[in-house]
Amino acid sequence: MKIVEKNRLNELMKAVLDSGKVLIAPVKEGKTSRYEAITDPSKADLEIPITKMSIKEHFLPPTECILIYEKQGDEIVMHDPEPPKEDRVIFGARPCDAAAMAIMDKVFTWDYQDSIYLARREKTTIVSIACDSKQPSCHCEDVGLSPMTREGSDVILISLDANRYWVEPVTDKGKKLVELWGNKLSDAPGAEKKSIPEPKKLKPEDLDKLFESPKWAELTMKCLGCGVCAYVCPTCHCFDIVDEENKEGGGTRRRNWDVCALSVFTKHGGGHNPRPEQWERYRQRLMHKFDYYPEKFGCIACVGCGRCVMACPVNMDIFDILEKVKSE
Amino acid sequence: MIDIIRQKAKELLESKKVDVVIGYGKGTLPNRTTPIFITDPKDVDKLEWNEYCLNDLAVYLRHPSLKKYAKKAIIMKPCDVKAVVDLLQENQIDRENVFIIGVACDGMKDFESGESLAKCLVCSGHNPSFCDEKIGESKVPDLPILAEFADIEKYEQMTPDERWDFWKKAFSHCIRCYGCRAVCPLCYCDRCIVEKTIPQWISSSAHEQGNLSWGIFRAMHMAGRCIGCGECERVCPAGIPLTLLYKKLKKEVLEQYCYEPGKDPDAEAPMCHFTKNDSEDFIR
Amino acid sequence: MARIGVFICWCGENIARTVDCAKVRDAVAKLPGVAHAEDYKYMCSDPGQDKIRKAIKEKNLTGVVVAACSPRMHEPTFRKACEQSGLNPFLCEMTNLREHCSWVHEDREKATAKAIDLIRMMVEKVKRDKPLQVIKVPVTDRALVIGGGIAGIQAALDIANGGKEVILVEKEPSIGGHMAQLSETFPTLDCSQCILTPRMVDVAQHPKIKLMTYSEVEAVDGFVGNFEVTIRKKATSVDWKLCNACCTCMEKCPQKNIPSEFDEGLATRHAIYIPFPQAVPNKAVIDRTVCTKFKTGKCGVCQKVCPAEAINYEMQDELVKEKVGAIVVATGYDVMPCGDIGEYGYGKYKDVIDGLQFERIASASGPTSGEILRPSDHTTPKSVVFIQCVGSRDCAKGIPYCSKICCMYIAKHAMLYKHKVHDGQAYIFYMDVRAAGKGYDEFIRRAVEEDGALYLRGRVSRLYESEGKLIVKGVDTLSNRQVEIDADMVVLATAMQARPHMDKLAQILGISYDQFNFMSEAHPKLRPVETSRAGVFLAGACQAPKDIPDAVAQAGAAASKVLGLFSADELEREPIVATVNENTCVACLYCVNACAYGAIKEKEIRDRKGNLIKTVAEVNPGLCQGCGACVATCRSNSIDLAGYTDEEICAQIAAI
Amino acid sequence: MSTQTEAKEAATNKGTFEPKIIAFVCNWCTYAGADLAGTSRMKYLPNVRIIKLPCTGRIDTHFIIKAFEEGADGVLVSGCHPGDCHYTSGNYHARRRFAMFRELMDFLGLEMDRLQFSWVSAAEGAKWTQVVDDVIKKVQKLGPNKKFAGLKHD
Repeated sequence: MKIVEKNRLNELMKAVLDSGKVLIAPVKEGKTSRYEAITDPSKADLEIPITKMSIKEHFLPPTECILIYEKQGDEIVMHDPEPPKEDRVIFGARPCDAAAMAIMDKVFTWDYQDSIYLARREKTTIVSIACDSKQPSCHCEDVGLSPMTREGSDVILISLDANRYWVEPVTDKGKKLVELWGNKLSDAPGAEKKSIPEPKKLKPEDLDKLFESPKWAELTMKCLGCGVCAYVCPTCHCFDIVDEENKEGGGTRRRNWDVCALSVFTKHGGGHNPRPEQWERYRQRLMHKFDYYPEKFGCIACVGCGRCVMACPVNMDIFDILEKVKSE
Repeated sequence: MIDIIRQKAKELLESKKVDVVIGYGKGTLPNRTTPIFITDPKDVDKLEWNEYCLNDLAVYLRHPSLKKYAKKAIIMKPCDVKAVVDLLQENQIDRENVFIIGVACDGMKDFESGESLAKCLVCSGHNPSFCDEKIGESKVPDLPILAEFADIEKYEQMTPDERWDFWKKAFSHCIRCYGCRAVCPLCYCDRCIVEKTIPQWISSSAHEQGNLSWGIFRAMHMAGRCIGCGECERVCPAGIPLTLLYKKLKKEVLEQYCYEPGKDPDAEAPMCHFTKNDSEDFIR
Repeated sequence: MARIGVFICWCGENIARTVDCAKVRDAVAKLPGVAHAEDYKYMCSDPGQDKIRKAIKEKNLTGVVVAACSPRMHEPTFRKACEQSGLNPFLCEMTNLREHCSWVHEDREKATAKAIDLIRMMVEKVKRDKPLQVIKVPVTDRALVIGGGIAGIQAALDIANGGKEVILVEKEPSIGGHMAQLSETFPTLDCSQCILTPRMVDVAQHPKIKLMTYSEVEAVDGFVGNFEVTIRKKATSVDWKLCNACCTCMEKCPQKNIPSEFDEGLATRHAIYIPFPQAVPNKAVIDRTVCTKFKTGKCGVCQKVCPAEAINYEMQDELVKEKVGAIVVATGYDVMPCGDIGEYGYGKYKDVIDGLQFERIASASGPTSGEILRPSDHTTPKSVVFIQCVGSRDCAKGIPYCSKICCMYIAKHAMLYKHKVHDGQAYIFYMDVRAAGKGYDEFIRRAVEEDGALYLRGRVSRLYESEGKLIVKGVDTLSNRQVEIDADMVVLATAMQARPHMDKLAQILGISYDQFNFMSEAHPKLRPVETSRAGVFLAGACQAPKDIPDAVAQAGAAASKVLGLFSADELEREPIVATVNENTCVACLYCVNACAYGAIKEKEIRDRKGNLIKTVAEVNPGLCQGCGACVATCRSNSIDLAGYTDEEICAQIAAI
Repeated sequence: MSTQTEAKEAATNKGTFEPKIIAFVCNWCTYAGADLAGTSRMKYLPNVRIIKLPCTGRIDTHFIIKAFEEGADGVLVSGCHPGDCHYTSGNYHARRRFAMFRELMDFLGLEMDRLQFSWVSAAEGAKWTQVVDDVIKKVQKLGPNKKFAGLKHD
């Protein structure tokens, strides 16, 4: 079994850079923190308990071109954008973030194979570091995951003691990376593999009955509908499609993040809105995560990272609200 | 202090003076408070008051989900009251339908870091002036309004290119969640210009051009109005220093038109009034 | 799908010389949405317009761009042409290739490129232009004339004789203005009052004229054809229905030493007074600022003695509202107070007087009954010095402009003086003699040749008193000699200036005014009677210094404009007005403050049961002048301006 | 766009850069002033493209942002002198808006030489030509509007 000294993580990152791969790691910047491509390992901040922004943006960016069209004479010619070329390593993701990608994969592959998304997944190796402390906003255990969930990770680093990580490749991509690291990792036969509590399998419950609950309106009255919860959420994947025309009459078709909790999300061209009230929109988001998604894909669309709880300007706590709705 | 607040809330609800009391309650995280709406006198004990009452509750005065309550009492820090003054000035609420419970404030703290909010360190009014009920008294000395502007000087000293790079980078992370808009007590348009498509003023995509355009548009709409509650910056997941922009314009409006927002509901709003001798040294 | 026609005019050589019109035509023909493009030597000519009319029909064009001269020149022409073949005129726009391109650039290549750009931008606008319908507004065929001097009187009479009602407002107790003060008038030397007073009486008796003296305009609301004016009728303290001008009150009034405005302070009047014997209306008023009754509460003599019992101390100012369709401003002028110009000793020496005071002295109705006597000792002055341009054409101490009438009236004064004091000598210091006008120069010559007025070209440097004489030191620049004259009396031809507070009135009327507070005409050459506000016209010296014939002529012109306006039952206005999107308006009412015309009001939208749904801003298209200030002020972007919509302008920008 | 800018840059290096200036002018004063420049056959540089509006009061500052986004290298905004506004106060309202907008753009780091405001009356044809030439020359010195063109948007 492989282990690495905690003070040698920068070398692992450097190795990634040296191999010509793009290195993405948690970075702190002013009041926020996010996973960002860096060229200097020392920029990485692996101590951040959980970044404000999730790793989602590296697979489903806030805005991306999905189609290019140009005017040639009277003809309109269309072609796909360049697929992502470079290999990437996300180093120091939290297991919950990695697990989120596993959940996202389902929606981008169940009928239409989203080539752009898949290409990015394909070319990215996720190295997660298991959490050994718990934030007040953390809920991974409540959604059937654990601080050491391997779900979605290619390699996972688990703290053995004060100065060593246990390095466990989870996938073939992971194995390749571990090989790349070679002698930067050491064998430590003596070290006892930490026993990893198996996450309790949580079987999705049927929440359909909650749909008509009168509590929604009352519980969500303070929701301002800003949608920040969904933007920071690693599993929220709603998007809007817009065309941006250029002078020459051509342009790009873009995929932009969108949020079911926003009032314009379901607004029709004619002005009618099937979800006129904010509580209906909030209900949609919650039910989508804990009822509709499980129904369709067999897993809850929440990894309990708690970002939404932290980010919400008015402290809407999705777990709290779920409890309160259920408790009738 | 909290007892007086609860007592007052009880009074107002029992006497049917108001239909709801908008205040702060206990949140779900350590130190976190959350907006609550009390309609039953029995519930007034749910009201809290501590140094973590961050929200500017004025945003709820015009909030659709509270429309059903005609008469509202609202618990406010002295700085929050300015937002109510602006709303009155802009014809958005009726004075007689709002009962302002102004609570003296020694400054608020961020619930994550426990550090004092930047705006509180330069606060020019710790005690409420414009309100129906004053509660408590703060002994913390008020700073002159100019103290607010100390931190923009650094940027004014930069070269234009440095400033451009700074803002370009800052806005490049914007994800266009419009959280800034949602939490702003003064962003009350039913249809924001960013959602207008004919013409499409601002690209809805989160790319540098659209993001900066949005930033400029919003800043212009805040000119002479922003009361500096800082909610926009607090909510911004991208950590864009929005208040810097709005503060810069606040400073200019103060210097050029001697106007400070949020003081007097009958004052002439600077961006729809003028004087014949307004400065125009920049015009040829 | 848009089908735009582009018509490029050579304007003979004017455009074609610097812009390659054929190249422009071929380039714009390729633009998306352009269905027709052609160039021609003279687009504005009849065959040129035919090309447009034909193309619209044959190619069923949805919009037209005429790339020619400035829209100021021919926009109406081309819009009419489009209308004739059934295209809404507001779907026709002009690109200014002459004033803004060919005439100001030399590089043919660059000018051509610019021309193509400009047309491309306009094509994109026209694509988005909406057909607009001219706005028809009803007309109240009733006019308001402000000011009862000769200009106001003339305008009122002309309009009334044209068969339309007139309200004539005068702030003094009587109409007549300055002309009533004059002795004779140049160049004919006929008696001013003899020609004026009959007109004053006509006004008083005209069935179509409602005379409101001792009144002032306080507010003007509404718009062309539909003004509502608020007029303050100042309390006269005398019931004019009863007063029969017996003048008993004045004989008895203890306050008898008030300097008379009519006699320019050379005589006195009482606290209760009739300005002058021929006043119209011939009624008494109490000057409350000096009346003992009003100052101390005691007295009340006039009330006791008035046989008609007309005196009423309780009388209050009265605000009356009147609806009118047009307004003529004829508020006249004042003479500049010449006390400011020290070297002439006005105010210091009794016998230094100004032009208007000399008019009173020379007037048969004046304090000396027309006999020339100097104020100090009522002796006949044997030598009189007249000084021209006192304040006029004097950037240092006065005003830069020429007061226009002084040369003439000083010559007149010299003649009148000579006619009445045969052995007297008149000296006239002048800078230039400006006597442009019918019979004017002959008049000056007469003053010099027949009446021996001595003209000295130069300025007066100093004036002082010595042994009862006024010593006038000056220079004769023609003979290059210092001159010194022992004068018995000195007359200053003081500058003509706007009446005080004319800026206030202009603001009430919503018209522009110049730095001297004279009212500004809409166009110095082509619209000299109109103002920047439709339906408001100018007459007389309120616009600039004028003599009587000019004032009367302009009054007639203003009257004809008013009658023209009234000749139709409805007015047509360009439909460039703002509209509010009530769905998105949040009624912050910033727009209300931005609107200079009070055209925007708050409006409540209620359901059938009468419950309030929301309040919004609403634009009154009748009042809206189409400036668009509200549009740019609206944060929610809920207001737009027809003809200049955000969409249209953004399209132009995007087409650069 | 990007290719456009490259072309522009190449041009600047060769010193043949022809900037594009958009001028937002009011109908009553500056547009007429520009007409006068024409009728008086005055000459000025051809890089300016006029967009006519009824009044400076109509000018939404975001027109200016649009202009920069669409590739304008400079923007000129011109209207009636204070007191001369055909609509009595449009330019006064505009003046405040422009003042704040300019402060904002300066604070964001745009070169202020790219943004000129002026009062040009119907009688000031000569002033119009000077203002236009000056703006164009200043912008020529600055080169293409790299800052706005450099903002990613595809």
